[in-house]
Amino acid sequence: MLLIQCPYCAVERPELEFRYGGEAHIARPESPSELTDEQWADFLYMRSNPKGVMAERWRHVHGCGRFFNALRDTVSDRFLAVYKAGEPRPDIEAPEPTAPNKETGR
Amino acid sequence: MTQIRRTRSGGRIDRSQPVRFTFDGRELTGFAGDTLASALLANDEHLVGRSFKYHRPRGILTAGSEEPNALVGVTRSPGSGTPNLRATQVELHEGLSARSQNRFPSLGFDIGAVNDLMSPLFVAGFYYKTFMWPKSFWNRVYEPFIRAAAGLGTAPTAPDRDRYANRYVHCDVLIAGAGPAGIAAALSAAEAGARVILADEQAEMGGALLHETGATVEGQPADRWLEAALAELAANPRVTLLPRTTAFGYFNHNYIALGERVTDHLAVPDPDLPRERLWQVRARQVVIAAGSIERPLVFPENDRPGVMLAEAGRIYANRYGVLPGRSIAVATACDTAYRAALDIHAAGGSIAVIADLRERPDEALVAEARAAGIRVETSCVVTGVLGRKRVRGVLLGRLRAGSVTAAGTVNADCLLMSGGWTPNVSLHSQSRGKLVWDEERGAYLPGDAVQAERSAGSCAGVDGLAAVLADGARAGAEAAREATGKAHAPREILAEGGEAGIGWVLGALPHDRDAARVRAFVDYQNDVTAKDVKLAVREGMHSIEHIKRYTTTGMATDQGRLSNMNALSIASTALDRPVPEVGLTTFRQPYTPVSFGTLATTSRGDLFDPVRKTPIHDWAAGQGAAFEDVGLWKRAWYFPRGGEDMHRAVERECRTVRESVGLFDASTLGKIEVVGPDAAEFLNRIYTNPWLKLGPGRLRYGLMLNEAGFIMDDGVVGRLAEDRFHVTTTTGGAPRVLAHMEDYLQTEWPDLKVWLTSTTEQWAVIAVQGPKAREAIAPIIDDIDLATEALPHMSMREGHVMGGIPCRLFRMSFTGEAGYELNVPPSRAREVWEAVWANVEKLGGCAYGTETMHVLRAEKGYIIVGQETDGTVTPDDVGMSWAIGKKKRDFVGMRSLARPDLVAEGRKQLVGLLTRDGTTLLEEGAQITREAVPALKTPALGHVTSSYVSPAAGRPIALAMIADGRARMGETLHVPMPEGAITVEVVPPVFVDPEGARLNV
Amino acid sequence: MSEAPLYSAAGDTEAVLAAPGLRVSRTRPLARFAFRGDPAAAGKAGAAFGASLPMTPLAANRVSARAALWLGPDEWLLLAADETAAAIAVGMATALADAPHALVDVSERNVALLVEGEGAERLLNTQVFLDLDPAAFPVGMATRTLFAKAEIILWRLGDEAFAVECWRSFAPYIEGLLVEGARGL
Amino acid sequence: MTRFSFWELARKALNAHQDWGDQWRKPEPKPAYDVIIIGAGGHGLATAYYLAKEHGVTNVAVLEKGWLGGGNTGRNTTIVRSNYLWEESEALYDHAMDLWQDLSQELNYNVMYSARGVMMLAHTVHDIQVFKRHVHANRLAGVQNEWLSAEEAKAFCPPLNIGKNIRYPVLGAALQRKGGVARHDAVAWGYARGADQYGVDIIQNCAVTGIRRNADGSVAGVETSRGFIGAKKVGVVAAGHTSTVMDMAGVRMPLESNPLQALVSEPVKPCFPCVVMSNTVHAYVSQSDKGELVIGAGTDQYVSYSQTGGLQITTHTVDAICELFPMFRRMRMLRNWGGIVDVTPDRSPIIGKTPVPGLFVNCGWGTGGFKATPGSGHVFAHTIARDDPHPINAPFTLDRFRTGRLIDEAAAAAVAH
Repeated sequence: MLLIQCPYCAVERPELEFRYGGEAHIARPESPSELTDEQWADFLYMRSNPKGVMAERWRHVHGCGRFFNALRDTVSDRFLAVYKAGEPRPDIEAPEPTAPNKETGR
Repeated sequence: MTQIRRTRSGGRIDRSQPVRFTFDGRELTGFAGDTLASALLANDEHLVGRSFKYHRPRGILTAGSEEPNALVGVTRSPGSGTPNLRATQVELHEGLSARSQNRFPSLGFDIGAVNDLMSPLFVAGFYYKTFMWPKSFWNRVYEPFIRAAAGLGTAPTAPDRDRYANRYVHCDVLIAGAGPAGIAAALSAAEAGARVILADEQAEMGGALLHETGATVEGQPADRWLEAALAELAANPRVTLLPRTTAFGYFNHNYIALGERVTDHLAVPDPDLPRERLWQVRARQVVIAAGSIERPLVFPENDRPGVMLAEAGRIYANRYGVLPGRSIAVATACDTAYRAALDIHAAGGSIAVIADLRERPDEALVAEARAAGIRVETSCVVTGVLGRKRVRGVLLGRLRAGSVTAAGTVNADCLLMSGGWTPNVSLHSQSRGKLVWDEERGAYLPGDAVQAERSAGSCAGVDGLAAVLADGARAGAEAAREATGKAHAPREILAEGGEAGIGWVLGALPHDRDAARVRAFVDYQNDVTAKDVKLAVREGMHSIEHIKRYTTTGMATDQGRLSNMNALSIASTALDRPVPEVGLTTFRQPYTPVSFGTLATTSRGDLFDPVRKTPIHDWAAGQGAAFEDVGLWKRAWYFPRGGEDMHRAVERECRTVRESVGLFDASTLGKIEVVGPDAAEFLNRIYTNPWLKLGPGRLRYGLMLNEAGFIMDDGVVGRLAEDRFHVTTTTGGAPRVLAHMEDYLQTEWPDLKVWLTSTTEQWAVIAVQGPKAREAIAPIIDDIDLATEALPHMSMREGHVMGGIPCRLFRMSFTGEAGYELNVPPSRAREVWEAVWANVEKLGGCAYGTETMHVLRAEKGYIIVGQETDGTVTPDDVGMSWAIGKKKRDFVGMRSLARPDLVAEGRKQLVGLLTRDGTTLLEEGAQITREAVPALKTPALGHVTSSYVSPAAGRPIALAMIADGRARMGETLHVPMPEGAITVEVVPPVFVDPEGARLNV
Repeated sequence: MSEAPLYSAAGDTEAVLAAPGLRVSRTRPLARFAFRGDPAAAGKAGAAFGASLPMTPLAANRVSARAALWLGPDEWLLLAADETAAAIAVGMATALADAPHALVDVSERNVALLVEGEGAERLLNTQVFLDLDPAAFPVGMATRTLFAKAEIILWRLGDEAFAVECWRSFAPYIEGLLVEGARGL
Repeated sequence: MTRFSFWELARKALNAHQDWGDQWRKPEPKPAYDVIIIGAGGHGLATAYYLAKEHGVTNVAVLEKGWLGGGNTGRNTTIVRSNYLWEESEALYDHAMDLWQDLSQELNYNVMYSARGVMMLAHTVHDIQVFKRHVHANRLAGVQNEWLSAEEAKAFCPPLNIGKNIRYPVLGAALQRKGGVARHDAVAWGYARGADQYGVDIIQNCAVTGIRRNADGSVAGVETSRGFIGAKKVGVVAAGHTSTVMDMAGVRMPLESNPLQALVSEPVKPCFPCVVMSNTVHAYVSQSDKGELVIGAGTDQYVSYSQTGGLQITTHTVDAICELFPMFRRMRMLRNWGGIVDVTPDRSPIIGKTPVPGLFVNCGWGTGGFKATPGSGHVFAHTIARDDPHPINAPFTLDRFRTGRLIDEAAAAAVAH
């Protein structure tokens, strides 16, 4: 179970207190009706789903209730940063190498 | 004669406390402190089980949790035995009843052993190549045969009545393993002031210190020092000692699961104690002190009862006072086996020979053994054993330039073997730490850690007691420093004795036997031989994962701890690639098997999930109501009277509501108070409906879409004030709706000044519906004018009932009848309910449940989200375009409604259905077709969403979603059923009072 | 901590659990509010309520029979044992007339259990995954969290005393698990 | 190539099995192929097999960054069933079901498909409505599925607790009798051996690092850890890693990759005759031919490629199993593992063409891909060979997320009221 730092409560809490909110920084378009079907589908469904650093939303649903964002390495599951909603994505791209054991022969 | 292999003295057993137990129904005796394995060995019982595939006789191989052979079933009460327990871990207690497994009719004579004769056919992967003809035989003949032959013990058949517990705990330093390294780590970490948990899978802590009888620590005998060290730790309030507790899982972010066995070792457990307890530990730092495991030698017939690991033999002698045989041969490639031989010899055992594979073993050791009168042969390989259910003799061979010549037979009933030591890297690997191949040791060692952990002692490749203690102390101090930020020097612990395990061999040993006829086992439990591994390679299984899966090596209950390295080495030779290039299979959790009960902990029955009950629940129960589960809630389903079934009860309830009045508990509806200057704007964006112009005191039905344009929830919303709304949601949807609203509010529209508070349980809701509803509530209303002019349909007032109980009174209807919903405080709800009930009874009314509610609303064509809709339905599909604010620029889901397939022809639309015969009740979920007997795979036009006998309509009615349904009014369609098609007519989905006149009485 | 009672056990007959070193009891009703608003509104609310709303995460401020618990950066739980919710609401509405905020009566929504005694930490830790060591969870700390599958607010009232606030219908589940957890603790 | 049979096994036994050869070759990659399949899991290998067998396209390579069958194919709970609700899904999964019937004989490889019945439990009135809708829809589509009362469910699966003492009592069940399980590794191996026999090159330990495109935008081939390999067509069948691979071609996908866990118990004698699934309490269980109880757990909530999940997922699954089968509390978990599943917004797969000419994708099977393996490979091969989808996979386009024509099985089971 992940241990997640909530930037509002300023404490680490187990993942069970949080609800995952998917990829971060996908803002709802200001005027959806002006979008083409493609653009709207992009907003609704297309996700970067990266293998590596991912900016994602979490909500401290069983804590302070706030949504916030986090950078996490989806390979090691290590958190690189957490930041409040509305703040820009921190400039962290490459995590330290934490590649887990390969499943098998190299 | 009993306990004939017991030494005269020594060991940690309590010879003053004999313990009686049974094995396969035979009464035997051991001593307190024995394991089942040591007690059986004391009685000279080696044959303990049968192997998985070939049903070969198997004995006790080890003295620990890695035991692959001696698996037994232990029964406390009929039907609730525990299968597959390792005899080496089962602590003896008075009355213990254990049975051998995988044999019929008896352990000594097992019909399944015919498989062993068939073994030339039953090689690795044989079932992939056969049993395909005739096809029908697979399910009926072959598979049942394979299934019955496989499997080990018997699953319990009776519900487990034992209790299981859970404990969350945090610590600075968790130490897994309380051998010398773990103890030293704990002493150092505790001294540094850290919060320490020390867990060990054995009943007694100490690991090797429990049988290192010759070693001294700090000038004391090892066991004396251990006693003092444990006492010191136990006295420290910041240290938690957990014996019988296995660290079985290492999860992300230093989350470690421990399984504690609390009562299985007790003859008469306190019923209050849980059988097992799950410890969920969040550790700042972890020290893995899991020790190392001795490796078997791979030689023909190495699986015969009486063949045992050398260190296990030593443990049985030193710790349990048991000699593993009358005449004991030792085959080794490692120094530690000499110590085993010497200790057993000193305990009165007879060592027939030490056969050392090595040409030049340590001279001092050889001299010591010879001085004790033990025959030592070097360059000597064991090439097989005599005997079937028990070793009768050992075949030796002389190794010369890679070839083997026979070197005679030694009479022995026990063979101790050692192929060297495998550091136990399971937990490190589980934590995703890297492993590095150490060519010199022929072993994988822990490499870089990914999480906050470190390995210490022999699991890290450190050899010899003094070095292990020092390494443990270092690791403990280091972990404490990193966890607490405070530095403290490691404890210095001087030790002598406890030699290092120098020397090893990997893979199949050479022999002079007929290779086609003999089998050398790599994975004992799964009956995988060296030949199987080679066959897998021959067939193209070149990845170690393929080899593992094809042969099943390493997939037994020891998870390959004994077999992996030998299998890897054999594969490496067959592939002609060095071991590290062949790879290593992943170590998975659990470290050792963990019971489902331990994982499920206290979750069972009413504690499985919260049971949410309304304040009216007990009243309804008292009236004999039946309940249904909706989300976590129990809702009154119907109120049968005098032996009514659901059908009759519901019919009566429906009639009563339409004729007089009915009382319904709607407390489970979700409620959200939406407050703030931007409340109306917020709702305007969240719901399809317009809200800006709804006046205070008015109610409006609200429809909510997800962003994909599909209906996700609905409910009535009341405006309490300019800046305050009382929102209701469906019962099951309440948490989802609140989360949905919060998401948009916080992340899309943070500028809106509005806040959401769940008030689901602030208000109990008593719905009073029917032409006499007003009469039913009027007597209890304090200060609200109920006249239609003052309180018309779809309006609300705040006031009081029953002399001061606060009430939000909604005039609304989900039945088509005039009705009210009284929102009152739950603590007073029962009083109010009973007061209304008294009036309802006088008026000839009744209480009704969710089923009647469903019928009444269906008669009116009101949808239920989740029944008419299924997450693929738009407002227009259910004829609710009227709920969409036409002038709105945007709301959640609006853009999606314009997507091509959401406006396409042929969408399913809500209609009513009447069966042509006027009497047949359709089944909910039944499909609707154009033809009475459609060709197979003809797409249906739609399906029946709701179907009831309607007392008001005097016939069955149904709602349905049908392609282009609104254009099909009057059409005749069919509902094909197994018994034949039912003819139906498409009608408007309102069956009662289409004008809505009854709402305004 | 102040002397005036806030939580009080609802009497011996209401004890959920009484064992050596352990006591779990239901409490008498309180006036409770969910208060939402920005720090300025919270400042005014504190003045009107009589117990200032803490601005530090996870802090609680108790003044006599009233208390304000920080639940989030714009959310507080207000508790009062000395006046009705209606009366308090009127006073606060006046004081906060020009400050956007939400004050919602949740007196009936929540109930509270008191978990007290030498074994309180251990008992709670059968289902609460937080570190309850006084160094990590000192007296006066309050937080929303989970008790098994039920959301609670856990407030440490003393070295060996905790209040567990939960929604009304979850109380039997929590009580059931506490009773179960206390066996063989 | 040796044909497998009992007699062959017996004959080879006489020579101590020394005469068995490779089940598939270990070829060096050629400079170019007609078709490259990325991903040697069950779906990818089946695609290659049917390309060769049904469409005569044999100049095919299947590239695998690890070992064949090492992804979700070898990590799932091996359930096979086809009683889905929507016509599109029914057609797809029942197509697979048809192929399962003779797959062992077809491949001359015993995949141990065992039609022991898949039973899905209903615990609420809403569940009953949903399952009956399935049963009726399935009947019209010729998909076997039947409704059982709680007592009938108990008769079919005697360990089932149908008492009223559990949190969510069993009210009934939907049973697909020809549903069941198959041996997952054997499916991958059987297809690999079959494809290999047709001349398909299966190249393991060959990671794709890029997708090269021609000036006109069409696919030119793939960059790999073993150099560039040309291809006229490329089919991506990379399960959890689809987003990463498609990203190499500049195509964004509506996918999220989540950890999915499963576990087995220690082996015991036959005690559990069928497959039981409960969506309400989240439990999936059957017993393998080895005797292990095979249990499917849920997905973790977040995107991860770590192949590890949280303990809470395991405990939540096991407590549900114990609730339904209270005698299993004393059984023990032997092994727990994780895979990576790619999940689409409507939980249905995407099988078809992509915006890049010559690039095809088969992904988004979420937690349920194993059962579709033969059908998925069969229709995907058709799509690649003919540049045109098979009628069965025609609805499973990427474009449906633009038009809104979702195939949402999960939504159809949504709970409210």
